Amino acid sequence: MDTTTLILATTFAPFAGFVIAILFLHRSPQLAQVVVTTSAAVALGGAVQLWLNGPAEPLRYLWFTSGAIDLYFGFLLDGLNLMFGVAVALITLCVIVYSIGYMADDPSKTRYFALLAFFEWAMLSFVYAVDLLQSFIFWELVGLASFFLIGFWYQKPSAAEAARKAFLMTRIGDVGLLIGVLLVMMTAGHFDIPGLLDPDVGLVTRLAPATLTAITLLIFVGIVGKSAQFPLHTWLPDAMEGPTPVSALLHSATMVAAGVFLMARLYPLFLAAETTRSVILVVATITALLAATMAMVDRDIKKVLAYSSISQLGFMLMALAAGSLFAGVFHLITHALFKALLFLCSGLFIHHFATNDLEQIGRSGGRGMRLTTIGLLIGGGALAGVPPLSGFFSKEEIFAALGHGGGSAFTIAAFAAAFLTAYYTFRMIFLVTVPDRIEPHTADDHHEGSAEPWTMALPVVVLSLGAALAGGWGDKIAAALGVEISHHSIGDMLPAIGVVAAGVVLAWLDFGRGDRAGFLTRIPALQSLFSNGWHIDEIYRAVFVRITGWVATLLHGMEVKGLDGGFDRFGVGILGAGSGSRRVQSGWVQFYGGCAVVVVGAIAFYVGMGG
Amino acid sequence: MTLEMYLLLSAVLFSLGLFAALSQRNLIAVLIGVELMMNAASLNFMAFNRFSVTDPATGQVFVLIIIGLAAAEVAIFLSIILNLYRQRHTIDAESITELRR
Amino acid sequence: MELSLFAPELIALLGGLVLFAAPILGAGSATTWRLAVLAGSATFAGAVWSLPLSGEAFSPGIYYVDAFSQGVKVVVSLGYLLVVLGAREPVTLKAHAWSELPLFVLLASVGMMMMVSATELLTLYIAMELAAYPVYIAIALHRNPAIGGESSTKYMVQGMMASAVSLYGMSFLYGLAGSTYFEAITGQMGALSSTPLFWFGIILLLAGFLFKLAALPFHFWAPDTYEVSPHEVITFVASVSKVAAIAVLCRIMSLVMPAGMDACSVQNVLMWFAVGAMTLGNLAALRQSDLKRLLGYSAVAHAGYALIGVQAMSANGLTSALFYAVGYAAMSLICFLVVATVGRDQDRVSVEAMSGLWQRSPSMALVFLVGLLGLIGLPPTVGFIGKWFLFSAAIEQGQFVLVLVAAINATIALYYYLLVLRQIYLVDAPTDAAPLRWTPALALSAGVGSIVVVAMGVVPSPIWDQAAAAVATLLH
Amino acid sequence: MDGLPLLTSILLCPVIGLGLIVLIPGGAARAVRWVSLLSALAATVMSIQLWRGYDAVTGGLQFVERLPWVEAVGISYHLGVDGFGTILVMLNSIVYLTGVLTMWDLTERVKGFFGFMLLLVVGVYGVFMAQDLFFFFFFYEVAVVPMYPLILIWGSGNRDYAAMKLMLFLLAGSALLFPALLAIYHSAGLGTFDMVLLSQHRFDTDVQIFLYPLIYLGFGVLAGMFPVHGWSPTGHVAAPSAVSMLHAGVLMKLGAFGILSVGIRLLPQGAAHWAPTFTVLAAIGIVYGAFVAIRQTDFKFVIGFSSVSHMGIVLLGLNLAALGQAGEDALNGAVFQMFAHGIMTALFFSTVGFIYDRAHSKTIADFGGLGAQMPRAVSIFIVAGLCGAGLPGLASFWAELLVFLAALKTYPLVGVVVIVGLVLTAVYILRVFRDAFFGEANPRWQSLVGLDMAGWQLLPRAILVGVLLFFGFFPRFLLDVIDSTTTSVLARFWMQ
Repeated sequence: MDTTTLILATTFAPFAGFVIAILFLHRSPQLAQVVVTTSAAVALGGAVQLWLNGPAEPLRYLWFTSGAIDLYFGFLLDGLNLMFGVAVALITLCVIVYSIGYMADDPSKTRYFALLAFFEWAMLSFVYAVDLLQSFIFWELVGLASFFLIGFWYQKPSAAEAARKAFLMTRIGDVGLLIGVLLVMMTAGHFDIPGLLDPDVGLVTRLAPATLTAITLLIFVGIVGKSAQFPLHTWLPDAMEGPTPVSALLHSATMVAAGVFLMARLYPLFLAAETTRSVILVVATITALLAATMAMVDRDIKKVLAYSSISQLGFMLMALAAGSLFAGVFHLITHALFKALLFLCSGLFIHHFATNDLEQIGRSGGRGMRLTTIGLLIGGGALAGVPPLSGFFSKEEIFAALGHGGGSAFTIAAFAAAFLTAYYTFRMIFLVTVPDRIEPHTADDHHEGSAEPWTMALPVVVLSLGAALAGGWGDKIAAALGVEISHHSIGDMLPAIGVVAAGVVLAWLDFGRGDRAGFLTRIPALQSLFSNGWHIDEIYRAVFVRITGWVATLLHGMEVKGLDGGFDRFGVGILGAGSGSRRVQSGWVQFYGGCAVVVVGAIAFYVGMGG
Repeated sequence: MTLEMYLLLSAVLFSLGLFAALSQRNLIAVLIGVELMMNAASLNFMAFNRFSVTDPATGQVFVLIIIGLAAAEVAIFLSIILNLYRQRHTIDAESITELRR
Repeated sequence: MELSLFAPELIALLGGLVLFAAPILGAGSATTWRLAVLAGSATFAGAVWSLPLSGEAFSPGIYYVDAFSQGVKVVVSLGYLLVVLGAREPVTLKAHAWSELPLFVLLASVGMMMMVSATELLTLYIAMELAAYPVYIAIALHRNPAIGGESSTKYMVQGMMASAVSLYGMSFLYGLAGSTYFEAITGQMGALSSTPLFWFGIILLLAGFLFKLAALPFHFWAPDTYEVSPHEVITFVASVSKVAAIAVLCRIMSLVMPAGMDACSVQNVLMWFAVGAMTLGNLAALRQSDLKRLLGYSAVAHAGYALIGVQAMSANGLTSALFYAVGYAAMSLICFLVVATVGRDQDRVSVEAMSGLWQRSPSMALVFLVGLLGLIGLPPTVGFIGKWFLFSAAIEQGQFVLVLVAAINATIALYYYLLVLRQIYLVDAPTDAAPLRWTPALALSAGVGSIVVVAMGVVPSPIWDQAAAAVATLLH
Repeated sequence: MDGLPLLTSILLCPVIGLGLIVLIPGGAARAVRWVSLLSALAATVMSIQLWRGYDAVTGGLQFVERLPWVEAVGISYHLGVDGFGTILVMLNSIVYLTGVLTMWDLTERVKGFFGFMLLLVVGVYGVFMAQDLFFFFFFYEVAVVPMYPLILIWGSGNRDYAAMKLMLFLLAGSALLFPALLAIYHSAGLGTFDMVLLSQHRFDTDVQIFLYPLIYLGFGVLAGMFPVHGWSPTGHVAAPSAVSMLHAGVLMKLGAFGILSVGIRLLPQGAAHWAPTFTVLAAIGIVYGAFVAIRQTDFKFVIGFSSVSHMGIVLLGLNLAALGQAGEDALNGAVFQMFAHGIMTALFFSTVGFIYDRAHSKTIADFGGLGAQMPRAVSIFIVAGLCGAGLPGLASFWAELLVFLAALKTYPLVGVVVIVGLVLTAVYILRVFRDAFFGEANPRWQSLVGLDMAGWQLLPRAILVGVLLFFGFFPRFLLDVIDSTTTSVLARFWMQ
């Protein structure tokens, strides 16, 4: 098959799946599952085949022309896109298969699978986009899918609220991104990504540094929203209201990584904008640390994972900001695999035990679910950075990158964050696997049959393999990105190993034995600060939400009392003038005649006098 | 007497008639006032006819017709007042103000 | 003397004789009515027949017969016919006067026809009074003399004053020009226009016609008289006599237009009268609950609109004024026909009486709707295009602000017209309300009127061209 | 149909429909509906033919018909469409057709309703086609008038107030237009109202500067321009669904179209002179409308104020076009937005009307979890809402994009402000979603479970959704037609 057919099949198979499912298969959810799974499999096949075929010339189709704008719809097929495309397609297929088990009892399965297919279409189209505006469009559609999937159980008020919050906060970022994209159009006159990145005629050579800084900063605003970076990160923990497979797919592995991907996609621009990169570095570092602290104290397994996603995305951006494309993308890929794995595992727990609480899962006998526990260990190990799992290698690259281009303060911060990561990850693992006591799982449980049906087990196995082995793919990724990498000696790796070990040991001391209380319980101020998410949400509610509310109330009052009331009063005034003028009509005939004759006479006299 | 004097006289007559028509409460008096106004016009016609117009007949004919029409007018007006008086028992202009506003 | 030139008036006068004789000879009101319709038709036919004629009916300079005068006569005679068609049973009239009504209205029509042909002061004066007296009497024939008497008294007092003022003005024109012939006055315009006293006379002369038009400052009679008058008489006053008044105003304007800039003071005066009439009429109508009185105020406002065309002192201006007057007559006519039918046995017709008219008679509601749309000035009626022409003429003279004021006025007016429409279409009819039926004659009359209102709005050019030709003859 | 020119034929569809409806006895509601539907179908088919027949490569005025009307004063029956007219005629046909279908279940005074509705449609078609100032204004008024009875008789709630307010505002706007249009005629001194001829005339600069604001304000009232938008939300709320559809869908476009084809086309310099002022007003309107919408408690008020906000985008685009730096994008965007917003609000009101018919409430707080009870109606509303929020894939995205781009190019600050306004749009739309459709199902509406949209009731909404999606994904089909005219309109600015 030629490239065109392949890419069209890859992106539009999910779209077809979506359309068929949403329009025709409402009554037959089983069929919808089959259709969507098939379409995802086709997409994966296409993506892999494209990856195997290697980079190809971009494809472009004219979408429309307006004034100076020529907008193309098309596909950019270089190493980065092809690689990430495979990752997206793979994880999506895993999640869809997993969902067959996970959502088996849901009455709205068709809608669920249709939305997953919609998401995959949008995400793949975003990944392969050749045109910056096209990227933006699918970036938005991905967000739309996220909105609907977070709010999938829309009858839960918390889910509805979480969906709204996610949409709004990412929208704030999108505004920045949109302005950035339009600025690109204004300065470059086109949206073509290869053209924008071209070293000879691209933006870097054409723009003044200040403009470039402005553009990259605005794009970064979009990334902050999408990738849940400080200060727009608070939507992501709430987004865990969605079904767990959705969290695995959208809110850890792929969609939230879109921001990082976008930065990697436009990397030459960011590389040239020093100021932007320092801003990003600061923000990402804050995010990595901040989110890690929150993950330390939360009891909800999904929230812990969500905070860790935020933190890890911060890691990736740190790497990119420090100047290493490879480190960022490497971590992007490994993170996608192990975080999806972790979520799927947590989903199995949640599905079986019907609770999100870490301690509850442990006490109910979480470790009894063998496969899941192994998956949790592999994923958690990778997240914590335990060698030789994938996360270790990608994080090592990040430390190296920061050492190169970040400055010592950031390196130290990164190590601190890595330490915290290890700590909270193993807190989670220990709470689940070595609980303080086991309360036998009562039989009144809602589930019959296997705790780990094959549809849910298979994806866990696949992703476990990936999470375990991806550490060795560094060379391939580097090759795909076309960058040189240097291999690190064991000596270089020692600090990282040390930090992880320290984290694991501390976690064992706190949670592997005794009363399972973290050291933070002894510092109540911090404990409460962390568990309240540094009060950031409250601050938003107190400031932005309230200000918007005030302004809205003020303007509403102005509309009702001022404008509308003003016009009404004006009308009433005229009516009053009407009543007044009727008084002239006194009914007294001599007054009538007098007025008339005197007026005419006076005027005639005035005119007659030559006036 | 010059033309100006006649014109002045007629103006005075007109004003008096107008004043009567506006100030007298009795509708008959109002009618008389209006007749005075018309007479002022007649006086003008005659004066102009006498002093400044070559054709001697027009003004006089006009005045004669005015007199005739004024008589008709009086007849009509009186009958209307009579009609009113029968019902209202008043011909006081200031009290006939049921139709107003 | 060419008698054929006098044909429409003559036919009408003969008809008048017949109508005068018929009741005496024992004809009932039904017979008289038929005769009146016959007379109206004959007059109308005569007027149409005489349309292409031109010449002077009597001794030179007194009585012009031309496109202008004959055109207006066609309208007046048609108006008379339509009014009489709707006056089969004028219940608000004293019963004994049923058979006299057509006579009075016919005589007034003759007066109006003569008014537009008159080109000499005395003729004009006589015609004016001929048009006035029968109406004075007809109004006084109201079946309820307590209020009918008041209404007619007020009308007549002001009418007399206005005609006296006009007469006084005429005396000066005569004196200054040395002649009562318009021709002579126009001929000496060069000298006259620099004489202030001449303008004094002209403005006084206007009074009588401003009275007929119910324009400021002689508008006071309109609400009072409209409110309580026999429906049929006021239908006539509200429609036909406006056309005649506007036509005479046009004639007078054509008289002074050669003076050019010197005529500006007259123009100014009329402009202010127009503004005053529109504003006062519309404002006062806003809070009116008596429908006929409301239409009276609305008539004042429309007099103001029509004056815009007159005061523009241009061919287009006079044409648009004539055009609008004809259109206004038609819309006013159909409104009053409906009002008269709905309030058939009521002395006063309140807005409330129109409640649920669409239930009682959808077609009557539709006719009224057409009439109101015309009065509001909305397409596809003549009210819209008529205003367009009027305003266009004023803009042509650079009177932007005047047009703005007029247009804003039209918006204010919208309020009270819409309230009437609301009453018709939204409020339910009282349960005991009898359904309304068209008599064939009434239907014919309202139908013709509605068609005129819409047709002039959609296909204005025939009437416009006719009016333009008329004004062209007026201005030579 | 051969022999009859296309534009007149389109115009005649509702006219003939109206004539037949007047003749049908009042009781025969079925016949009235079918006549309306058939006339709408015929008009739609012909409009599509028009759209396909319009040669976007040549551009300019096509399908021209010209008959002298009142020759003495230079009025002629002159119809013709440029690219803008073509798509707006299409828009009107779509809204007309879906409007008739939406009101299919009406039982109260059916004859009158469809009669007035068709009259309104005649007026709207006429405005989009007229190339003569007189007929432009004539049809403009024809379109406005039926709103009064339609709201008054078939409306709900505060309809007396709403209908009167609407009429007074709109005719006050006309009061400004009346002298201004006539002044255009007279100051050109060509003795013709023909807009094509007038557009070739170069008006004196002072005249343009004097007249343009009157034109802008006069038409702006109908376009829901801040601060004279008050009639529009009130009117929406009180009006029956199809009337709201026509009102927001096409009637408000008449205002913008008037500014465009009278203001900008005839008085380009005046437009350019005033554009900075009006740009700011339009931007305020966008943000203001969105803010006020946040605080509304009634579905229709939310949509009403969203219309103020969205029409602000149209007005912004028109003004930016007059400024020239990014004229083509701005004008393309503005006209695109007219179309997109028309379809979108039609969808909104059609759906809200449906919910109202079933639940007899349009207070947001009354609902909650309606998604479970009326999934189809709610889904369709959500599509419209997302379109309002400017989501890509739906038509208005392109419009907003183009206008925003132009705004950024011309006045960066204004651009940023209006783009930030997008967040506010999301705030109020999402609030409706959350409060009314999501959350726990309100047992009060359990009775509605079986009453969701079904069968043919889906038809009008499906058409509208389809149109939104089609042009959301294939904006070319509109933009090419629009763009063909944009260039020539903008050439007016260069010419002088």
